[in-house]
Amino acid sequence: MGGRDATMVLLDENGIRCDGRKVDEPRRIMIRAGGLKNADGSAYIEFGDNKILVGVFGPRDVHPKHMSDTDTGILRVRYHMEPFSVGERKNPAPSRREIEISKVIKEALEPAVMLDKFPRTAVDVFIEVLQADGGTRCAALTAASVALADAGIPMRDMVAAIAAGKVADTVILDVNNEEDQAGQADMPIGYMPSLKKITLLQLDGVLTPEEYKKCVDVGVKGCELVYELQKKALHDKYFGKGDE
Amino acid sequence: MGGRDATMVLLDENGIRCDGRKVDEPRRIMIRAGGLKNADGSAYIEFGDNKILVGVFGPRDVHPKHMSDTDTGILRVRYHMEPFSVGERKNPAPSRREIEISKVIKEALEPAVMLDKFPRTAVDVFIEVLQADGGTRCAALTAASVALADAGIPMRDMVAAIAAGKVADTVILDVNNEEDQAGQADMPIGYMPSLKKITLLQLDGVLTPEEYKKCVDVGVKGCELVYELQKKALHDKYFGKGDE
Amino acid sequence: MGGRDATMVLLDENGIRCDGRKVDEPRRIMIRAGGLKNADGSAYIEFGDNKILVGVFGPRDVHPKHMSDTDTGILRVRYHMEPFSVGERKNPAPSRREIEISKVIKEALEPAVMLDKFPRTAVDVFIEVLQADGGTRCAALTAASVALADAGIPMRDMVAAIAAGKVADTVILDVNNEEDQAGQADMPIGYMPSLKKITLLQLDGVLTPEEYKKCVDVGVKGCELVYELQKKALHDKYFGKGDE
Amino acid sequence: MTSTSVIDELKKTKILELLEQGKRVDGRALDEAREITIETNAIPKANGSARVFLGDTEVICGVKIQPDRPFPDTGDKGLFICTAELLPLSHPTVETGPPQPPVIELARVVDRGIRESHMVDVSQLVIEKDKSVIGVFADNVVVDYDGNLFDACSYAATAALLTSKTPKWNWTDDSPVLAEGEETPLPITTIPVSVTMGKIGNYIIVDPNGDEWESMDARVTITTDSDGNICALQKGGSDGFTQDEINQCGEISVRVGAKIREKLKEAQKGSQ
Amino acid sequence: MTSTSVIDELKKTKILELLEQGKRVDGRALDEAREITIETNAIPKANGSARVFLGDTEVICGVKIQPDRPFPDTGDKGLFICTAELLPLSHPTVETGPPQPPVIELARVVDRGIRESHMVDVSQLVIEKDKSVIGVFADNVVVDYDGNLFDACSYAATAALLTSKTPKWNWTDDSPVLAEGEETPLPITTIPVSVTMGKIGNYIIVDPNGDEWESMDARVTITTDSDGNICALQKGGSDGFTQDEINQCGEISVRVGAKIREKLKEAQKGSQ
Amino acid sequence: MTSTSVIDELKKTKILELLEQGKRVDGRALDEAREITIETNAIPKANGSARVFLGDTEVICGVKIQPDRPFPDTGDKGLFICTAELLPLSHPTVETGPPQPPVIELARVVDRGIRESHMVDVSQLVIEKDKSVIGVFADNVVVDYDGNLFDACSYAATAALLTSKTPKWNWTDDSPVLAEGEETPLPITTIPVSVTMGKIGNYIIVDPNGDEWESMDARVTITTDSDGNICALQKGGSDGFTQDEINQCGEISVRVGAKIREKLKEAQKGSQ
Repeated sequence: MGGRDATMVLLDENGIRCDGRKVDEPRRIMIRAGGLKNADGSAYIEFGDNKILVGVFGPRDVHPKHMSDTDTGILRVRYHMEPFSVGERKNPAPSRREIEISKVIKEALEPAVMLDKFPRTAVDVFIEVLQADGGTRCAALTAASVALADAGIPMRDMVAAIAAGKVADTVILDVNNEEDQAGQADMPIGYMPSLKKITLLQLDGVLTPEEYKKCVDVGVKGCELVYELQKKALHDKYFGKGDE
Repeated sequence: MGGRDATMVLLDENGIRCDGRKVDEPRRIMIRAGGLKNADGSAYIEFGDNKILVGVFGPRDVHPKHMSDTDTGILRVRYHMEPFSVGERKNPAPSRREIEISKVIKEALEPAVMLDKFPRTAVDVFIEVLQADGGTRCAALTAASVALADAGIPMRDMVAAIAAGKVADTVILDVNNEEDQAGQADMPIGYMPSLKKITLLQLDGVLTPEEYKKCVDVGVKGCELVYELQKKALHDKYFGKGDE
Repeated sequence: MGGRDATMVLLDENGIRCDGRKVDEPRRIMIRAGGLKNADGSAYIEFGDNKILVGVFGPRDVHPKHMSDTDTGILRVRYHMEPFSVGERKNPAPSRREIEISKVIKEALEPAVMLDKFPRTAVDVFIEVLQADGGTRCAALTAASVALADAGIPMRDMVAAIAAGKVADTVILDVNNEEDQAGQADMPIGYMPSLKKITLLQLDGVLTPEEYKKCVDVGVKGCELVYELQKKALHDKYFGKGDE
Repeated sequence: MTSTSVIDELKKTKILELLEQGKRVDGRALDEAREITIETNAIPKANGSARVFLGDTEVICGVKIQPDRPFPDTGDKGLFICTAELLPLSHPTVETGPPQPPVIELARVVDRGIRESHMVDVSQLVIEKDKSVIGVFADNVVVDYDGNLFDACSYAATAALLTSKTPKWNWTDDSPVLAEGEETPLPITTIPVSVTMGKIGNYIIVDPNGDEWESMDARVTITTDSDGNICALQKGGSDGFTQDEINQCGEISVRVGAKIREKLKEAQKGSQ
Repeated sequence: MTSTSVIDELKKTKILELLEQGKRVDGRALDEAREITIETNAIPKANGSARVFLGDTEVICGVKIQPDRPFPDTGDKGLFICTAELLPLSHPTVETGPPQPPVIELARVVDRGIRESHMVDVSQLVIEKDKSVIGVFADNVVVDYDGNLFDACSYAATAALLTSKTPKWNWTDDSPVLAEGEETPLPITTIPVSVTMGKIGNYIIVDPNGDEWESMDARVTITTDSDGNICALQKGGSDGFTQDEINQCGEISVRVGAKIREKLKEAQKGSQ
Repeated sequence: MTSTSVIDELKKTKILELLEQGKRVDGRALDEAREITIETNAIPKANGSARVFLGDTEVICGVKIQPDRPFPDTGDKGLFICTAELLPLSHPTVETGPPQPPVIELARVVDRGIRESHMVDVSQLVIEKDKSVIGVFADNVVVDYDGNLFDACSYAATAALLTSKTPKWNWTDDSPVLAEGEETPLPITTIPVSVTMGKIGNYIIVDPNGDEWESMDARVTITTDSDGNICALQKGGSDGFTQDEINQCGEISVRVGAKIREKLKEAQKGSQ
């Protein structure tokens, strides 16, 4: 987040943000369930200018054997950015940031997946960020939930995700790249709307205790919007778009 | 191959090359079978200014076990350059180039080795480039064949290798370092003369379709010359030089 | 040791060294047995400005199994410096120097430990240099012996260690950092006083054959001093300071 | 430290039973941190340092301050980097080798809590714009493990930074030259305090110890600054929180953090 | 993707039986490539990009163009680097971790085919001789695997390069400064086309699909340029070719390559 | 090369029995090194090189001399770096991959023996103070293993350095420019000789061969210079030495080293 110097107008006098959105308006979100031929399940998401592909394999055997668990299945998640996905070409080796986000997304998905239904085996979730534009972890988590469902993995709920944040002393929904760089706070939230549980939560940037509560609230409501798009994507694949 | 700017005369008006050779003349080639005390088989080659040592171990057990194959033996090849073998000191870590050449040489040797005669085991070929001068992979492959034979590994044929190429719009045999750097094309060829099969082939540089065929032809004929030297090296070791 | 240019007076006309010590006087040494809660045995040493912590685990199972030995226990030693322990921040990756010192200390401890008493298992010695000031390997070896004893590992003797050296053409005891940088020779010695065996010995710097013998002698005598402090540290822990 | 066994299960059952009676295994209140002991200047040759005990968890932080090259796009700012490492002597299960994901997360969360509070004013750490800046490295090493490394490392780093002395460098002949004897404190703007809360069943507990850490369903680490604002948060663990719980955790972090901030101030004063 | 099983053996037998009747498993002629679909500008924020389907094999290539330091001995030339990576979602057998030899070979062969054709005129990519040049990075990622990655990656990289926009940098105050809004196409001299042929028994087939790839005895990848010349070749696999077969492969690569070059030109036009 | 088996035990018993009769397995006296053969200029394109046989142990050393950047705090000195690598063809037990601790120790001990003798006067290897110096890299590769690599590598490096030719570079336009044809020998001040002694039972033997190496209880490597002074020492192995033994080893190293130094001088003369 480094320098938060506001060299651009992040919010104008009419409450319009730098990309023309209102404070509580998410970016354009397009989710597609399926698409990959070799993966057991997959999803593709465009979340603003983010473009992310997720493939799921499993449940399948674990090698080496001693990494498996006789009582429960295990979930493995890799979040990975393509060299061309960001402004300056990214070094192909996994960064510490990618390793941390992989772990955070894994722990956000675990409450949703019925791991005890497939002991001794693993489910692998491979997340590929093709183009990044702020909020990749939320977009990735959203698509990963759809890909898991597409793979037929038994689930308690799906995790929907979006970031709340603060620019120009105002709480906003769905922080884009410019707002993340020049804004005051970014709070990615992952939420299971049916089970009403927050499974991913992070915050960078300064919030008063009141703003903090408001951000959580705005984020949870945003997740409910995203959830509808997740369900629609699965519906479109399995029951066709004609049903609409 | 980078810059092919001809700052030197690669071919003069009498058809003589920068190192005094005729277009179809190989460099001085000296092959010695054996020499190493601990290896099961070995060979040393001087091919122009290339100096390459090859040691072979096996057939021997494979660790870890699951890397072995119950139906067939496996061949493992490592091509490695010493830090002092090239103009500027080489970093000791294996380069991507060395990894690729190891694979190319391995696949060039496999058709010659009767792998099915030693299932579950491996034969290791270790190639050490002590001094490099253009054409190391051909010299290495040539020596590796002799070292495998010296180790008593059952073989269908030996692979002989040499490069064809193009300088000053003329097809030549056995590209040296200057010709590789400043010339127009380099085509390393590995060939089994008895079985009449090309097992290594690469090309860098531009050839017309006619030149392409001519290069292959010149290269194959060159391999036949190299083959005689391979056989002589083995003969010298096992039946003595006195027989000549 | 690099540049040995004497920009400071290492030994004045009264035989006093740059830190006020006499030629045969060690730095202040404080050893504490125990201290860590999770380790099976531990010790802390301050040796001049060196501050070193040692933790011991074991005997315990070896993973992977094939690294264990059915006839004997194995000793594993890691010597590691904290990033903040030296003048310029140290890169956290283990350096070649640390790997060598780990091996040297391991081989210095092995004659003291009754490895045959715990076949199939391993004892791990973890050495952490919190602050370095010349002579870390001697201080580390001294503390490691105490930590092994504190862990109840059966031992033949303890290894005490200190460096002899040469500054201003004079043999000295316990080389500090300035003397190591600007002096003429540094000879770390590890010694088992009861068994009268030298188990660690290194030398950097030029000594005449006579000086060489004198250094060994001065070092061995220094180890006997250190040995008393090791025994006192264990006594203080197990029988209390009140016994003094 | 993540394996589950029969004993772990029994431990968790016991911990839950006690929580249902409003009690914790070590007798603390649910929102009570363990005793914190801060010893500054533990590594005198470093520019700053602290040894922190949080119950039986022990961490040493050393701060090194030295000239460095700025990042290409922020030539008007110094560097601040905070790391964390689990030494193998801290617990029998720690392995040597490259850091595993939990340790990478630990280091990044501790770094981010301090960084996002803007504790160190990096704009004052410039020797020559675009060419040379001052780098501040706060390296934590865990010496004994008994749970909640997030807070222990954060307190150690904060205490070490609060008591660090910055040398001065002049820009001479295109390189930074040390000005002997001109040391000043680091430019500090606020004191961040990290408070980690575990969720076991439906109970939220502050500063889980080792046994509680193994039994947690989820956790959240919240950092607050001297103004009582919230500046960083990280949720972890394999379960979720309700919105109410997250709001409650925010309140706890402000309240408990304020008390701990006083301890850090005392440590700072004690070292002067 | 190299293990042999009973099913693999049966598959190979079936493929050979069909070839003896002049047929392929998917109905293609022996010298017929699969359908090629090229979608350019798939990654709008990159300087150039393409998504290529070669049958069921899918590859995305993104091109990044940015200032870089020249190699010491070629200060009058820009950089061109082409890479390839198998994403783990492309096939159940792909493992994460450092690239294995087959992937290193893939990347180097794709790079060399384009480099040796002199497609990108790197002598025009100099900002300030010996000090600063333009680097062109074409990174391929394999998204779905069904054989013949050599050609799929080569087409993706070529299409991405053909449609790339190069920013302009001026040399100001000893560093490259971006001149906003002055984008031009890359300096392109030719369109290289890679054609990979497999040998199964005594049959040579163009563009082997996944099943054919597992059944191949040997393979050869030949790249031709817009003049119909041959500029790069790589033989692979555990068998050899006769001299006649190698000559025949050269002819096929020129003929088939010419058709595929038209597709690449269409893709280039389509993006303008 | 460190595993113990029944055969190893029998071997050790046999070696000890012989030593009790004052004999060694290969008939040498206890303080006698194996035959040393030194072939200089083995790698003509390197700046210096040597192939050394110490009995059946064979090592090749190549020296590369090239401009480099000095270390920040020693801008008035060139670089000297000596390495050692066990090639996998040197013995069936050698594995490829990153160097293991014994090989790291080997390289560091060989480097230190030469470095501490001040054999190469690095103060004469400066092109432009603080900016550019000459780096001397002596890389040893072990080609055949039969014990005592310390001495074999040390002799190979020393012989290669004694016969190296140093090019001249001028400092022009802020970079080092090669002055063609102006080669001189390296600035050599002394000839270090490493002598490694093994301890088996209570016997000290010089230059242990492979079988003796496996049977040793401990070892010590001592380097002496042309003045007969001792300049480096490294003890190794899982047993200790008495003070008397260490004194005795010092004497042996001076005496045996002097003889071997003559061989190195001959090799130097032979190459001129």
